Amino acid sequence: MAPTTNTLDRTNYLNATKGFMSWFWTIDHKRLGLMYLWSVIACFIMGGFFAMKIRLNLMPGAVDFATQTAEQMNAYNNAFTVHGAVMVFLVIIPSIPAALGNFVLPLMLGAKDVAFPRLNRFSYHLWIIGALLFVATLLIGNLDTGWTFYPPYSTGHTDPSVITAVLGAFILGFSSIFTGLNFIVTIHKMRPPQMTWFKMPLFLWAIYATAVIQVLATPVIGISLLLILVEKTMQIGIFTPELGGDPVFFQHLFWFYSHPAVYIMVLPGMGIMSELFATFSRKPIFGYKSIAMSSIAIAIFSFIVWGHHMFISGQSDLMSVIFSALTFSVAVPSAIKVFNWISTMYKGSISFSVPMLYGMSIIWLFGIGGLTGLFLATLGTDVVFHDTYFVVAHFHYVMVGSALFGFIGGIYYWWPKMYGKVVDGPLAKVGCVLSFLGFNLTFLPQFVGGSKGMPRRYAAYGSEQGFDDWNYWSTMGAMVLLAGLSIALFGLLRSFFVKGALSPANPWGGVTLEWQTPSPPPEHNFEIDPPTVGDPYDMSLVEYRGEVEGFLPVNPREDDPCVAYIAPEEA
Amino acid sequence: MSDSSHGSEGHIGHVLPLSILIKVFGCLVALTILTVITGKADMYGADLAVAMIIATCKASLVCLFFMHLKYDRPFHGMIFLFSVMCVGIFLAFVALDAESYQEHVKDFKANEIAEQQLGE
Amino acid sequence: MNMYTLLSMMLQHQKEDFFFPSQASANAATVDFIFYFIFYVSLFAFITIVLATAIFAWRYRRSKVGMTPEDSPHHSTRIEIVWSVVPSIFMVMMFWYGFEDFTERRTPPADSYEIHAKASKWQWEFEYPNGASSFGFIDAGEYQGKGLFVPLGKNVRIRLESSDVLHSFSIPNFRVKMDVVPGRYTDVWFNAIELGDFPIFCTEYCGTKHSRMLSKVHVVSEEDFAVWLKENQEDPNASPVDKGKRLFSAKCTACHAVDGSTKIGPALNGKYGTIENIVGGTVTIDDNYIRRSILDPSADIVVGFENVPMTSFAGQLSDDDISNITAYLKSLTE
Amino acid sequence: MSSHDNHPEGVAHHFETAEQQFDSGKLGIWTFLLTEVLFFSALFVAYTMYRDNYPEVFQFASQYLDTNLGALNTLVLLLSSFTIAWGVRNAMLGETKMLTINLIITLICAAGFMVIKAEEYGHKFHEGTLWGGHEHSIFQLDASKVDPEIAAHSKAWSNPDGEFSAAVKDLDPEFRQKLGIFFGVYFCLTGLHGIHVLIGMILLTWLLIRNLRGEFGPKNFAAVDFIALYWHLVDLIWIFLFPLLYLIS
Repeated sequence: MAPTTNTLDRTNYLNATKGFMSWFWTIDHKRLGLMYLWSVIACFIMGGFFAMKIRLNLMPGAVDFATQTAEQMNAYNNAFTVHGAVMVFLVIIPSIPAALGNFVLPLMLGAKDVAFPRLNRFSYHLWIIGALLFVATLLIGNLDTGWTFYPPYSTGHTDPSVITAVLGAFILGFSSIFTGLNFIVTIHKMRPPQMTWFKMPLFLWAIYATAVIQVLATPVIGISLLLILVEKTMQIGIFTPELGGDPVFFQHLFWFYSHPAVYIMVLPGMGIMSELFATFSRKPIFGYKSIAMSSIAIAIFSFIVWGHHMFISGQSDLMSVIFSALTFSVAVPSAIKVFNWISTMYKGSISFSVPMLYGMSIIWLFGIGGLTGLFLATLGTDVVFHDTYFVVAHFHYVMVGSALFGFIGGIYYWWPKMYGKVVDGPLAKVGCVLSFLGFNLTFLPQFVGGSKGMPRRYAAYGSEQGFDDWNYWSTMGAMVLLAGLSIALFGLLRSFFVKGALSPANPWGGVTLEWQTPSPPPEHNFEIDPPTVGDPYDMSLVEYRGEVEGFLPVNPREDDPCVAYIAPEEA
Repeated sequence: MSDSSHGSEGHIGHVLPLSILIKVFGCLVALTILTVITGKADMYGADLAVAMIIATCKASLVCLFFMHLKYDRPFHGMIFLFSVMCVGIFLAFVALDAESYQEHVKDFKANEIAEQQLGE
Repeated sequence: MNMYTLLSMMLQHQKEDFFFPSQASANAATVDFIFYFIFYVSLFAFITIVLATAIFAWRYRRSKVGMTPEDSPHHSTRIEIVWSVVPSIFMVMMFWYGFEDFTERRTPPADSYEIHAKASKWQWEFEYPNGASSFGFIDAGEYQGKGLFVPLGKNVRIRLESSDVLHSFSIPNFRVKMDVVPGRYTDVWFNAIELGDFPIFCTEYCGTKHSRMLSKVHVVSEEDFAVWLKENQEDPNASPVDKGKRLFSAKCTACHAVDGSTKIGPALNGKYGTIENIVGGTVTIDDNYIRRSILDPSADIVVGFENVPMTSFAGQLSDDDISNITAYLKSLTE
Repeated sequence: MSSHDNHPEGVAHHFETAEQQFDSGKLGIWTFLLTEVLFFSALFVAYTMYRDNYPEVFQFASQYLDTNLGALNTLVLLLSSFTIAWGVRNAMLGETKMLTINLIITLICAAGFMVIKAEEYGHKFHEGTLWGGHEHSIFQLDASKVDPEIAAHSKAWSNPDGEFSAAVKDLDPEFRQKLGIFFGVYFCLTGLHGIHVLIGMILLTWLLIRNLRGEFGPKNFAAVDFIALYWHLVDLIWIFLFPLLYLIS
């Protein structure tokens, strides 16, 4: 193996400046991305703690249904509320767009930064404030409204901790809006001249579609939460039936955001899938344009389907029928994506590296999540499954199965770019497989429990209700899932703390621009300006070179820093 | 590099003649007076429509001239129209829904009053 | 008769199957049919996806580092159209079945027997046309009260109303569910075809004891139902003590006993006219105190019961009701 | 930072040209305005929904509002919109002094708007014309102000045959409840709009300070342009609020 000069002493964005303030006050999108990443992981651990609390509480025999006290029930109600709110607002929504998107998006565009770096920093700081408000909520009170904050319970019947939680979610909303706004402008204005819209990596299409939803939908949840706040503190009456208000109106406002928000969570995961399947099959993505356009179609359709959360809410039957019909429209583009990913594997050269294992898990998990969505879009069956564990299992398959697995797969994929180290050992693979198995064991039984009528948000079930078996397996699965995720995290942390040789610029063989700069990238992303832009999925542009244990351009430019750094003798 | 940036200055922004600004302002004031007058007059049920048409005219004037949309990139105008369209869909769906379930609300209110009277 | 009524008869079964509790209402079989239709379509799609992924992954695995694959097409408009249109056709069918079933289930037949259900935190109260009423809630692990009685084979419409927050009325065996929205009426209807007791759940989160907002529906024969109705009919000429006893056994016995034993709250027999220690002093138990305790229970709490606050019955019990209950409690002392 | 040598002046490190920087800013502010429109949308939906269902209540309730003050406020905001639009022209042409004057007029108009608004609010708090859940909400109304036709049409009284009196107890309870909803929506809409005016005033003051320092000119007027756009949006929303709230007949 050729000696390399690619060692830690090369100046990169990680070691260019030092000290707490150089991170906290940075405007570098890469550092902000990493700070988001670790903050999101911290929140994920917090949300996961409450998830385990829920599962352990529901383990048959853990709590005696007959003698359960009001305090125990409140503690459970608090656990599922905090689990939901933290996972949605603090983990899944910011996970891929804010953490990975921030890190990767300008690199993929060959740009030096996002369009508004200071706004980017501001939105991270807003996020921190929002997160702290959530933590404050945990400390001061017993938040027990469910993450949906439905009035009149939230406004008139529960303790004041709703105020801090709602304020936190409101602020997090603005953080999300500013991130989306930043990405839209960056993608519009900072693409290199050669990169036309249809030469953009698919991850960027997904992030773009996500950003459109973020700026359009998030303001509506902002104002709805503000109204809850006003209602709670001043009894303004818009949602309160005693004052003539309409509680169903809040549900309209809430789901006008929260349904598109599902796609804020899922679309970026789909974007990562497209990158993974092309790179690890060493083949151009199949049906580039359909995947790109389906992202946009999903973003647009997501705005006209919110009423399927309200089929039994007292919404008029007319609207339920309209919304049911519209809901199916969003299923088609999702199906197209899955078929295109699978076709990309056809006649490929498929490598089972860790990111690809996550990618393949997602196909199956999203398959189940998406297909079970059909039962919930259909009016007749939704009436039966609404507010049961069937719904719980369905949205976990979509959110965890696609968004979270996509997030972890993305972290493993771009980890070499972030920290200059490849994590691809057997341990990481075991982590992925265990998570996959544990996840299925947790949530498959919930489908059955749900179809048998098991209502969600119950602090305990009596044995005579007949749900014990399903809860038992679900809790067992949660343990396995916990083990799998812990191993995945452990793999990353070990790599973070252990010093080793830096990875090549392009360990996986991606053709998108972020692989054209050294790992980790220098402070301003690219040393040569502008980078060469080609077809993002033309795999023949790079070839495997054993001496660097990675890929290099077939026709490198003379000043290509990756070639120069890695193999000085040959260059 | 600095040369090209110097040359591109001409493209940045559009200076609006003062005369146009004054004319637009005049129109806006006139329309405001008109809307007050029509608002007080009996329009045989078309009040809301007339008021909204006048307001939309005023809004268009502000958008096109004060906000430079007439001279700006069409994309910015599209963004704005897109937002208005989204609000339109949102509004139409919710209003349609609320109107269709009013019956049950009215039933409830009527019964509530009847029960109160029985109680007394 | 439409095409799937026929098919659904093939699926009709009375016993529990893997996914569903028994089909205890006339509409249940249709829902189950739609479910199985979507289920088998989805299962086929899922197996296709899994097999394709697995086969491709195995067949085209990278056997040698750096191996580049042979050439293959990057897109195909024809196949894109196929895999957009074919699922769409199935989805149109799903929508249509769901829509037909929904319309039927949202339109109660004109001859339906109407029962009023009133939800409050955390109990159901059912009122029948002849003035009979029954309660159903759970406490200390036991179903209290009697639950909902419905006649077999008759169309029954339940009119739902809530006196506080959102609740949801769900009977899995009947495949019905509807939110109970304060400030207006909603309804469900069904036609029970199986005798027996089936659980009623509240499925919209409604606060601390949401998981205990349970009741039961008792499907009885029409004759038994008529008998039950008659037995439970409220006699307008009954004495205040009798009326009070009825109310007490329905509303209060979950927490208060009249045999001297302490349940969640103190026993109430022999208490009228006595002096009781309350938090911050003593009080004589008289008409005023009983009234206050019912409407604003946390005002004067008896020593020893500080941690189990009673919920207010303001809005649930009228002034007449309260004086009847008072009369009953008075009678327990005399 | 090392590439500053050949980088155009006043252009941030990650932009190539001043035009790219300006265009990005402009797209950014327009996208932000889009979020603002959606932000207000929920309240407009609330308004439409309740007006659609209780037209007579809205008609009646609008009598509590002073049309003259509303119209005056509309004119004040229009004037401020005009002066800020002129200010953008000043900035583009480098007319610093005139820009200062225009910014000051805009600020005065904004302050005037808030003073008139405060006057209206104060009056309502004094009279108890507030949202439904407010403890002092009584909806007293000067009998002389009531249009007898509207009064007859709206069925606002428990005793429809009776004469209208200012006495509050005569209002039908259900009608009072709905009046409360109208004022809930009114206070939310105008309150949120007022907050936007306040934020605008802060931004305008910031512009004024920067202008006094001589920071704006033909090469650097983006901030003026963008904040002007925001200010126009605030005006736009009021253009719709005025007829929707004050002119219901």
